[in-house]
Amino acid sequence: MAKKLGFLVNIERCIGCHACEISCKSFYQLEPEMRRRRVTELPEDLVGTPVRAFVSTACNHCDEPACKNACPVGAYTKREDGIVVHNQELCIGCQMCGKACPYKVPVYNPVKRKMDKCSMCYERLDVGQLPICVEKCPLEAIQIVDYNEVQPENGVSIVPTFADPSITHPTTQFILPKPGKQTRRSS
Amino acid sequence: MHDMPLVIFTVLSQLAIGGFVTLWWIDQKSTIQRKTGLLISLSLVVIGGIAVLVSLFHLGHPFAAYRAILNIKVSWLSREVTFYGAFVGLSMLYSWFWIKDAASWRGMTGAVATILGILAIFSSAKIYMIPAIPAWNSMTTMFMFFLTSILLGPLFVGVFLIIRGELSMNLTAVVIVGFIAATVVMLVYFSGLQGGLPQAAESLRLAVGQLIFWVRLFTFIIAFAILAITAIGKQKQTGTIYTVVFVLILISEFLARLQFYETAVHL
Amino acid sequence: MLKESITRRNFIKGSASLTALLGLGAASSQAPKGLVPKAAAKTNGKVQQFYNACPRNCYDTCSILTTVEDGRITFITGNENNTYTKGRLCVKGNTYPRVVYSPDRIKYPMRQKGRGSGNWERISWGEAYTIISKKILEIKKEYGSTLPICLNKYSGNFNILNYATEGMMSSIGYTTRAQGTPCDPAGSDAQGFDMGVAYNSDPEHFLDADYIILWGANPAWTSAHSMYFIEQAKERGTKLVVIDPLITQTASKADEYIQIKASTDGALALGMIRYIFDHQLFDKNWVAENSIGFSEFFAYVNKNITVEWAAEKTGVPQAVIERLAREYATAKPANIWIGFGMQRHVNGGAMVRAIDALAAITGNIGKRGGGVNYIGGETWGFNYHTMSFGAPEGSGGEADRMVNMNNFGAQVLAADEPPIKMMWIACRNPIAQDPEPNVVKKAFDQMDLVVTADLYMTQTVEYSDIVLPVTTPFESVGINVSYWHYWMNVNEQAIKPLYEAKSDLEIAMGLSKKLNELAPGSCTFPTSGNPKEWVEKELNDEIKELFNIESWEDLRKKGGTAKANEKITVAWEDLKFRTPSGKYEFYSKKAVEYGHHPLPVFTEEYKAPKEYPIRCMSPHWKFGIHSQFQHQDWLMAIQDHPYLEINPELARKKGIQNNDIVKIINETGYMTLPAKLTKMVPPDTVVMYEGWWKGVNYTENITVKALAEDMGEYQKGQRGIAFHDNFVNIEKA
Amino acid sequence: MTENCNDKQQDRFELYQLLWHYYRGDLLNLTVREWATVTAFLSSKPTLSQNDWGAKAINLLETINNQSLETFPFDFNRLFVGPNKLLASPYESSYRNTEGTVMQTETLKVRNFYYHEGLQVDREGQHPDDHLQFELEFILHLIQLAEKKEILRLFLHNHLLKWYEAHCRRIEEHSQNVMTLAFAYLLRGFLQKETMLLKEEEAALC
Repeated sequence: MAKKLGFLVNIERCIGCHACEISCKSFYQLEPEMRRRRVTELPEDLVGTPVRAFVSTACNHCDEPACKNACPVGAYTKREDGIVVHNQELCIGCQMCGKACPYKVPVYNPVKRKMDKCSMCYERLDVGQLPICVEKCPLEAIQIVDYNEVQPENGVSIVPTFADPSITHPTTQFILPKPGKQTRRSS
Repeated sequence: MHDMPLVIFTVLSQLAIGGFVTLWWIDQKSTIQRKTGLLISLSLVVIGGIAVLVSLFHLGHPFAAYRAILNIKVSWLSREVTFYGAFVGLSMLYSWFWIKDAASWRGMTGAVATILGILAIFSSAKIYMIPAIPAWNSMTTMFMFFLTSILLGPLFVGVFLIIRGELSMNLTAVVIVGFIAATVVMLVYFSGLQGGLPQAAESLRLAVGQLIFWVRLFTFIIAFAILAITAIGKQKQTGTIYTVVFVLILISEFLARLQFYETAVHL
Repeated sequence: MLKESITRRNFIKGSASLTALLGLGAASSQAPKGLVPKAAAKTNGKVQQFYNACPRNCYDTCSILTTVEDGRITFITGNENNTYTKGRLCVKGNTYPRVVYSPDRIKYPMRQKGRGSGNWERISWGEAYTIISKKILEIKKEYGSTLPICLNKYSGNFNILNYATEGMMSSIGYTTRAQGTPCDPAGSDAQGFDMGVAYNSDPEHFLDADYIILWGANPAWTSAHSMYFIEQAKERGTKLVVIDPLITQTASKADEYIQIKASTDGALALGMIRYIFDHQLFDKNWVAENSIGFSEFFAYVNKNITVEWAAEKTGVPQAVIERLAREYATAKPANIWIGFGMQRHVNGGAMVRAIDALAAITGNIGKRGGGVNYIGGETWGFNYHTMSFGAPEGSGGEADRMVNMNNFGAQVLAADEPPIKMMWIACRNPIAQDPEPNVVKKAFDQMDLVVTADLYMTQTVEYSDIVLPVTTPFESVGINVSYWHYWMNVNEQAIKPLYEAKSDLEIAMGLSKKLNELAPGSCTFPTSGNPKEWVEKELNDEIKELFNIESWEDLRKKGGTAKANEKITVAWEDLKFRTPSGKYEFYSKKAVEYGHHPLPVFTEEYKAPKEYPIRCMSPHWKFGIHSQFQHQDWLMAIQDHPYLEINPELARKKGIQNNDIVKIINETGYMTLPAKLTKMVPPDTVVMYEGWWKGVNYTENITVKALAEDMGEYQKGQRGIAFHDNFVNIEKA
Repeated sequence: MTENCNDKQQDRFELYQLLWHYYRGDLLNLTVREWATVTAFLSSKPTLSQNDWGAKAINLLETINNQSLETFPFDFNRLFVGPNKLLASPYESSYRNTEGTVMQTETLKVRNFYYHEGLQVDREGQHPDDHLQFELEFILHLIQLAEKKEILRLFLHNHLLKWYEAHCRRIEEHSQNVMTLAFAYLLRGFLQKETMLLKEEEAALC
């Protein structure tokens, strides 16, 4: 049976440090505005008590990628293992994939005048290495999971601010934070 | 404003297709002088061609645009490019048959080009009917694209024919029906946005907040009023009236399309 | 050389050659030589890897693996041989390629015509050395000593070889020094009185803790690699408690968060102690065997402290204090980490002593996984060879004169007989980072010459006469250890220094050479030397044994990083305290010597003045260390301006909405910045994160007064600054 | 080659040479009298005097006085040297990648050109190879060798002519001194001519 690789993002562990984002940028030498992975602040009242919570997202390597269907040149392919790869050679920079993706994943690189997105570091995976963001997260909050093999406990497909997963069936799953006990001063 | 090429492309291509179908239809039903027909069809080819050229500016790599037909199996954009490309090609051929004054050939190529044009608009609308952008994701997009064609095409052809005194059909009626339909679609569209996903409501909020929204409504209403009043009053419609209405509605549609792109809020 | 051949050909061919016309020779330019014939072996495509050490003032002090292609850094990541950082860097470390290759770097030695005018002219290193040397000699002649020369250097680069700057100063005679630390002084004194010195356990031992209290510490932002061990422990069932006035990123991860009124942490600790005494939960054997003064302390607590009082004082309900005390006292081992921020108050030292006492009475000190962890220096046993040359013969004065780094401006202005006339600033940005920046500027105004060595155009450089371009870690050699973890990291030279940048060591040698040229014998600092030889001289037998290495070169070959012997990684495991009594001292005569109460008693907090009722805290920021990193483009792309965190309740009272521009004001100064409404801060407090932002002409210190902490003289020579006792008012601007 | 053609070639050479001296910082300490010589020299070049930008540059240079000379080095440093954030970076990579970071791929491409000609920047790795000064020196090297015409054309086309306009724009935006402004106009005017020349050459090749 083919693989279904996806990210498992542990929000419970994520400290919103952006190291995933910046290490990816550094590894791929991306321009400052370009981010293949993006850390976003979540609402303060996410778990009931006020907390600082962040979620790190990249391409969701969807089961039904909207980018792939929107692309007029067929630059997108979904590999056997589920990774959605964008072939920049073919890209003509029409930006339709960026419009079609519910997660705004493909972004325009103004220098190359082509779209750019996370490839789950498939070149690294193919030689037995982990994606940069997975390897470089100081908290080990990002993992790669074969969802055909493993169904992580507590894994959910949606977090606030994240688009309806029924559109493209993203493979990314999240582990939501558990609320801690808080004793706050009353004013 | 980086979607400006798309605004221009969609409006002009829909104008060209609408005009073409009108010309072809009138040509089938009655007679148009060769010179007039040629003039109209050539001007439509020019507009259609400009639309293609402008659309290239939206690409990071315009010279690689030819590759855009590669993914025709799944991509509506590929289909749009293919159908529209074929339409422009056939409309040139169609003009050639005006030069040759080959009426039956004109009829046949025109029929094929009409189908291709309709398919092109259909594909064009389908590109934008995507869940990622709630304001776009409804049948109203489809209606709006076709209505642009119905409003602008007949008026464009009408202006030529009326000036040359060859207007043999009641195009005003077609356009008025178009206006009524457009009004209904607009209302459905706004209420759809209002009652839709938060991003759709946000699109409406953004649109209404811009001055051009009101300019668009104003030009639309004025154009509609001029045409309706002159039609009801049985007053003879002149080239000037047609031209004014056409220009107003072109501005109106252009602004509407601009807002369509600029106020699109992503999920 | 090709350039010359071009020029020669020009002369031949060009009849009206401009070069000839204007008599422009190679000598008239400071430009680099230009193009030369290519070395035969040169090709592109060569890939190398080097070990580097992040030398910034940070708990984590990472070991770095640098990839260099064609002499250019292409990727920087953590060194996997290090089990603390585990091959990962924090967000700031990941931006190092930008730090090195930013076009904003200072490239050449330059002189400013008119301090603060922005009119800079380029000078050569030779000219820079000459100007500085002449000034030094002139001062020495006029005042009979070098005391009018003041050094202000601190934590911008903790590479051991960077102490060459201090060495250079010692080598010209006795000078004035900015002494102390803005960082940890009160807490370090407190631990010094209690245990002899501040000494923390290996942070990797968080894994062995049964209970962790992070007391005013925010490792999620300031020590991401420690946070990993804490999260691992949590996952294994360790309870994580965070006590903080703010809901920090770390507090957001806690099993239990307790919001305390700022500057009352001592009351909470004493309240817990009272409960523990009342319920016989303390370790009688431990205190009997390992401490002195316990009975006095016991009596003090029973007489003066109640849990009700603590609840009243701290704003933490009595039931919570009692539960916390019981949980802490019964967990074995229980670990406390005291953050530096917690002691930046006028009663900071006393608070740390109270928390130490809590750990001591429960017998948690000296246990693996336990302890009261604050800071440590066990691995810093270098030779500091660069500082060993001594004053030259015949230099005036008897010893260096100290001014408090934390009240630098005022003390420089007050210095007399002789006054301070010249300043050398390295590894620091005092105008941005010191309290009362306007006073610091006044002190600068009094100088004849201000020399600053830096990487970027900071506010301090803007206000200097001469700027010297310095190297990044990747362009020089060095060695680093941490004040928190137990690793030693090699720093190799990975690339050539860009432009004309030099390391502090090279600058010291260069200046010494010039001084000796102008006045032989005027500087004892060596005038030449290979940096690798210099770094080898830092290692002595003890440190080599501690890290089980033979040399710097050996450490490099062994993977660039080494951990100290296990035997020192559990603080006070041998229970031999370095106090005068050799025991844990609840009753400290040393404290009395320094004018404090002998016992860990409660000291009142600083009270807000009526006109300025709102506390403005300035904790560390996740995209910067003091004034470093935040200004880099990659980080600016994430957050490009500072903001003020305000509780929605306070904002409502003041009519402030999200993103409104807010004016913060007190008697020291004012600034305006956008508001961010958030429940993360209590309604009586606003928060502005520390940092230097590109294009922003103020820092969080504009309103900070040079208000002293209660302690600091014993361990650091000077008291610290109560940065968090900064009271302001706010209004919508 | 005709005499005329030789003259043109000589003019090109001398203008590149002047710009090279300028970016090396050689002209920072000239006197008013020496500047008059330079201005006269420039006015004698038809390439410049007949070009809008060139003429503007010459006009500006004619207004030089002691005051403008005094602030000239400061402005030059603000634009190209530091210690502040450079207002008009003289490095090609600052314009060719969006973050303006030096020593990137663009720098390597320039370096490869030098290598191809058996050259490298002195103390390579310390000064980014794509500083305008080095690029101009490289052009000076190529321009005098007839057999290097194609390399020169490629280098100009792939490098200097790709970024000089952006560079000039930044100078024009930030310049506070007539000298630096004049040289921005000069660079722009002269390189516009060079662009046209290349196009003519290309057309001739076709």
